[in-house]
Amino acid sequence: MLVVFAAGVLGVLVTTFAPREARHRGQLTWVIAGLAAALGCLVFVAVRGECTVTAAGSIVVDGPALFLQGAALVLAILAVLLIAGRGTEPPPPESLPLTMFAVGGLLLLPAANDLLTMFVAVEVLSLPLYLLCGLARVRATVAHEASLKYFVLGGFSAAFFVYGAAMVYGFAGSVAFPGIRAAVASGAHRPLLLIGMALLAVGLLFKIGAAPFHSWVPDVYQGAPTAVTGLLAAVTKIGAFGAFLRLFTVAFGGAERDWRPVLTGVAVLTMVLGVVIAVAQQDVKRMLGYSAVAHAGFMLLGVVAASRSGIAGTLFYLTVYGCGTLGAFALVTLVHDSGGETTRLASWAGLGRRSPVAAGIFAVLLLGLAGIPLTGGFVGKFAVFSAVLAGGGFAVVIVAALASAVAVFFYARVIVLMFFHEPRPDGAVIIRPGARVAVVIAVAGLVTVGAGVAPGPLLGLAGQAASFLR
Amino acid sequence: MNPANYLCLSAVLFGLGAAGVLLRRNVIVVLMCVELMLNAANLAFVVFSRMHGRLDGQVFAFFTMVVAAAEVVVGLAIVMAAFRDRRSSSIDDANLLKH
Amino acid sequence: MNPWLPIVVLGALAAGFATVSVVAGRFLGPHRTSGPGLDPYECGVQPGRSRPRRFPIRFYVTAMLFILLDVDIVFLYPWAVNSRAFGVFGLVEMGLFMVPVLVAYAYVWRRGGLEWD
Amino acid sequence: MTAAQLLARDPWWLVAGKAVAIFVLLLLITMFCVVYERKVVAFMQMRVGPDRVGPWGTLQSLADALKLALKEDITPKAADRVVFVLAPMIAGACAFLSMAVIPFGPEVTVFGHTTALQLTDLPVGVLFVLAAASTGVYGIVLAGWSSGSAYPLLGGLRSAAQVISYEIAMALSFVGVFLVAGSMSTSDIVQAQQRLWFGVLLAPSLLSYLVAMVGETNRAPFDLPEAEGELVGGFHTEYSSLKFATFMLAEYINMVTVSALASTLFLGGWRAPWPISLWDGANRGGWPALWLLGKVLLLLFVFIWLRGTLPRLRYDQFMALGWKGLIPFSLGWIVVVAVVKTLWGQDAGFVGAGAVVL
Amino acid sequence: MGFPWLTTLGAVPLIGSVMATLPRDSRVARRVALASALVAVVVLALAATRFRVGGPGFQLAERHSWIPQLGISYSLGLDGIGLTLVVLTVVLTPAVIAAGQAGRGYFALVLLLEAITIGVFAATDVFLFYVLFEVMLIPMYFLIGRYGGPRRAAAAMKFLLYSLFGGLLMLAAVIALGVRAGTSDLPALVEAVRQGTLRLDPVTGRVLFAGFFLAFAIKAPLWPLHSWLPGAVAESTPGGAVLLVAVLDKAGTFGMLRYCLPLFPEASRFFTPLVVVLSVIGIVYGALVAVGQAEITRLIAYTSLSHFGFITLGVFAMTTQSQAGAAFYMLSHGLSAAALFLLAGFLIKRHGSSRIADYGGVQRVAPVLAGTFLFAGLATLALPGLSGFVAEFLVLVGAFTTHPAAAVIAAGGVVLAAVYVLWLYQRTMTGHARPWTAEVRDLGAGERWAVAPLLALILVLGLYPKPVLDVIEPVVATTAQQGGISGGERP
Repeated sequence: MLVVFAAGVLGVLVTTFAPREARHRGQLTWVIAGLAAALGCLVFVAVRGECTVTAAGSIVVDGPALFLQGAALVLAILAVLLIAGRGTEPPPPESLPLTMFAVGGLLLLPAANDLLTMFVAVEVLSLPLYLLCGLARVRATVAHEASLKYFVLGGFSAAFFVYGAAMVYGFAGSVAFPGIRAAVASGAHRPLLLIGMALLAVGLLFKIGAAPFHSWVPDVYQGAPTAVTGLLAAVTKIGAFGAFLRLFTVAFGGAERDWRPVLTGVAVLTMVLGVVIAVAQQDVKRMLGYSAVAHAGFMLLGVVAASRSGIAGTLFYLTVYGCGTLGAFALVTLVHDSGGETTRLASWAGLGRRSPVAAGIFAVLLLGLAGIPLTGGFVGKFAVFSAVLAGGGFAVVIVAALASAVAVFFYARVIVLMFFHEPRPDGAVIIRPGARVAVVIAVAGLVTVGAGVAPGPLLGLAGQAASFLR
Repeated sequence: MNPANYLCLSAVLFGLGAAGVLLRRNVIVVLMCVELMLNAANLAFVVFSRMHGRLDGQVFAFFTMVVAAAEVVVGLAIVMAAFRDRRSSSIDDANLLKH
Repeated sequence: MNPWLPIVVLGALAAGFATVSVVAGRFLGPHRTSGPGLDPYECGVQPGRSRPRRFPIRFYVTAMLFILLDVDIVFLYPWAVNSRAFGVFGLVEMGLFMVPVLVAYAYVWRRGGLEWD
Repeated sequence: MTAAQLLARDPWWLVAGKAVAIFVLLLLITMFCVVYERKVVAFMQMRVGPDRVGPWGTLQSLADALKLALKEDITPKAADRVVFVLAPMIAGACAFLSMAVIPFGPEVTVFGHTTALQLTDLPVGVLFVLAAASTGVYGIVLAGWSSGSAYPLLGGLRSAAQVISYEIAMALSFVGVFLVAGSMSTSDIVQAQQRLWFGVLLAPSLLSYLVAMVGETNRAPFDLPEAEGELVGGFHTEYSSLKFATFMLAEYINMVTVSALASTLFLGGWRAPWPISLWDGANRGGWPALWLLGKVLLLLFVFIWLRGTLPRLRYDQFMALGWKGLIPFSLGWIVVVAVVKTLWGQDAGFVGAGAVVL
Repeated sequence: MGFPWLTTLGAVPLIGSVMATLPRDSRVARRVALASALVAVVVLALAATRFRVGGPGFQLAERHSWIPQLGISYSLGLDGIGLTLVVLTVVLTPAVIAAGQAGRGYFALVLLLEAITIGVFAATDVFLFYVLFEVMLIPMYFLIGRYGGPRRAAAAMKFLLYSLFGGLLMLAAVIALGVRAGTSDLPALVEAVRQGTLRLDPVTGRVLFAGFFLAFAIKAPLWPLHSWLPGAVAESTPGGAVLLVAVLDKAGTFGMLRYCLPLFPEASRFFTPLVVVLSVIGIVYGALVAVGQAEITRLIAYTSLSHFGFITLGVFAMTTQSQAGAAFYMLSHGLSAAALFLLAGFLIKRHGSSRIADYGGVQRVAPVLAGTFLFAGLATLALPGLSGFVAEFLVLVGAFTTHPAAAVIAAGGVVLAAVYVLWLYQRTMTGHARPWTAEVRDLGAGERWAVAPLLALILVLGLYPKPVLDVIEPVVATTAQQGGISGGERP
């Protein structure tokens, strides 16, 4: 297990040296090699199938941790390719090391077994992302603004998290999850627990982008460089949900009756708000941002289900969503008009006529996000919904189903624009992707379709992985 | 040494910080308010640490300070970048990202 | 007795002295202030500019670097004090910890963060 | 019985007495120091120096203080009044605090009560000194900012940047001491120098501390905040009368404090230096305070000597020296100390190794 | 298990679909598409020889594990009704391809749709059915949105949203059912319901029924959920309209018969009055609105609404007669509506307008076109001797035994049908020729070949419906038995 982290951290270190001495290409090679090595170690550990608690009880290696780490690594490789392959000029040299730092935090996050480790991991994940959002050569002002917003709200949420952790510590006398679990079972000082739980939830819901703490999502998604947005969208969800699942099922599993109704409400609100506002968007990235909010709601349903199948569903959903959204943003980077990358929906009209293949893949990805059958998104939704239904939340599922229907509307609107409208003379074109970006898009498309047509293996993996070590 | 007093203080500080983040317009001030919130949490940690007679609360506070420091650094870097663009550090001026 | 109490006593003493002397300055001195005497001090330049409200932003760089290294030191101290107990393990740990710090330091140096004008 | 235990039993009157004693001592040293500095510099420059007030001019500083007190106290129009008044108070008050943890001697008996010659002994004594020094920076920054004028603002910022930069170097130079002494308590550290001063054992630490010490106190050749040619008078340009005096007081007290700390950490503290230490009674009773005072005066002489000898550095040279010189140097030295100490483990072996490294 | 006939049947158009995108020339693409559609016909013919009329349950069954974690399998099989509708699909597709003249993407989409539709009718796993039922929308969506008329984008969107709205409700129901029963295998579910091992309390049963039914009712479409239909039909190409109305929408009524009734017998009985009333309203409303239409395609669309009313009436009249009639109606309406749409398409293509007022006197210059149009129209109004008559008769007779009032009013719809069909014919084909009419060409060879099989089938089935009824009836009887429906007498 430590090997994974060692590899991850080592990769990070190596890359920090690289920007100065080696060139971009060397840096990229190192980063990919580091990630791949980490993935290799991870697979090795997973195959041996041991679940252990290490690092003086602060890190736990169990199914969900391994699964999410695996997903995170795969997505990280894709995201690195995307960031490295952005445009004609190389990205700012800091991008890749920062990405690696974020990935380091991301790897730690789902494995954290106490509040302290979790907090540190959240910050290690977030801080580089704040900076990455601002690292843009073109449209720097907007990027800086996005970065600023993300940072202020992120810091705000971190403060909530810490204060919540303090309350929980006051309640339980321990920051380790097993200790908290035991204290919850014994059940004194309930008010402290409730306050702490609420604040922790607020902190993580911010990261997840759930309503009513979602306001940063569209702004940041729109303002950040598109490649970074892809990373952000795919990666923060995985990390935050990993933390969320462990926190609420392991540490607060005994207080399920307290948090479940509230989180259900949050999930419903998130879905509804996300899809409704997304409908009104005129910018692709903003639209995807609000759709990310909506997806957060769907994934929260899996948490709310509070069952093994719910966890499995969420894990699956996360993976598929991560791939899909990363691919979508990768494609957005390719859409250019005379002024460079364009994300205004209006200028996307007729893209399908000009470049049917790329637009077709984009359509597939969008349909995957919309959850049309035979895509991974559908299976994810299906898995989550069935977990909720098994827990008896029929009304919630109905709301969720209606929300998905509305969601289809705005995804389909893009497809309508691309395929059913005549191209404008000054409209956008899809530029030819570099090899790296092409790989990203291809993988994303394959995962989206593959996880829809033959979800068995991935679903099986998620199902096997879905039990926390307590 | 009544812990309740300290907890009240910490809660008040946290509330002040939160209110500051929501109400103040200057990014630097907002940043400071976030720090205030973190420190309120630190106070609570230390109080609880004494109450329970365990050290891990103080360790947590320690790490919080470190993270707070890192956050300040990142925050200042971002503020600087944004400041260079528009010569202002008021949040109200940051409105490019509204539709 | 709480070991901090003497410090409070000394602090009170010092603060009292400082207060007294600052306040005393107001009463002891003459008051013949003319208009230009209250203007900001300038030599040869017309004091036309309004007063600068904010710090020049490049000083934040120094502040950031300071914080980073200070935090590093915060971790060094406990280890230094107890290094005997930690032994070789502690040394290796600390080495691992220092590597990123040094890397960051080297990075800042290379990127010109340590140049002042 | 350790110093901390002894001190914990101090009755209130003893605490109050010690506090007052330190307070008065600091004031006296400051007054002495002003004359001391002027005289020494004067002799270095083949002048006589102040010689009018009192015998050989010894009461000159008193006269200076009176003169300042009777000057007009100006608060500029553009100033932020509250902060403007607060700033010198902060600077002045913080300067005094550090001395609280400096041990002046071992056990003594005062009016039948056994105690240590030290105001208080904190387990994190050295950290406290650092904290007090950092807080003092606020006085400088706020003074610069509240004056409402460009020169003080820049001077204040430079000064603050300087202090915090050198504070890092200073803090790093402590690490070696902690490593060897195994404690952050000042009395423990003095105790640990029984056999050999750390100034010998950890000469590089001492060296970097000395440089940092001068930078930290904004003294020549690092007195950039007051660079008259560039910034008029630095952060206290707009200050006059006793407010100005308070800043001056703070500067001199800081000099005394860092010197006392240097003596404590590196020069054996109150321990008698070599030839005197042959006398058995040298480290008992009230004598050690004298040895400490002597070391402090010696270091103060170094300050003055530097001022009389070296030209002022340019700002960028100065910062470069701190960031690119002292810090890497200190870090490297820490590594050496740590490795050697861990590998040899025992003090005896370490002493030999340290000597080899030297 | 034997040879995977159904998978092969689905795979042929799927492969054809891919191949149709390859050639650059759209005429080559069309030939490729037509060839693969015809291959599918051959495969179906071969498969049909293995089908034992009156045999029990699902034949030609295949079964593979698909998503074991959720108890979902890929299982196909055909009963009589399924076979009938597969035949309809496979027969109509070549006709559509033969009649169509659009880009290569068009043919690919048509074939893709064929493949999926075959899957829908052959699926015996509820989950698989749901998936295909939803995926079916996508090619149709593109067919309308990409190749349709001027307001196609809005029409496509409306179509998609309506269908998805229903589909997602159905998804909730599918999941709930799967969670309750632990399987999504249709025969197993039906068996469990029959044995009483899967006992849903009335409320749950009705909610689930509603979930399924809404999806089907939107697809069918049942009044008042039809408002997407006219737009979608009017804006789509003739071929698209054929596939939409004649094939795709049958999935709705097929679903009612296949899923709603056997799975939720209690809820079905509970909702019967409501559905019957809605069906009757649909019949009359559709017919009345059709009379008032100014555009040919919209008119035909509203006639279809009326006809779907007949089908749902038949299904929910709950007699074996009416249900057999409904099943037969699906086939018959598929053929007649397809013929009508294709012919209307040919006509519209010649002038470019679909307004009725723009035409007149066509029969003088294009007698074959006019004749076939009349023939298809008569099939629509259920002229005795044509297939529509048999179906409508069975439905009405069956419905009369349980819901006489509904049957009587529905019969009124037949009269209205005569009005709109004949009036349409009169306004477009007879009377004064418009100036441009003289230039109208009669049907070309390709066009004739496209419609001829349909018209022939209509005639044959009208005169000799027994083979089809033989295939259908055992299924209906089983359904009736499972649903505990008081069986009427056999026709």
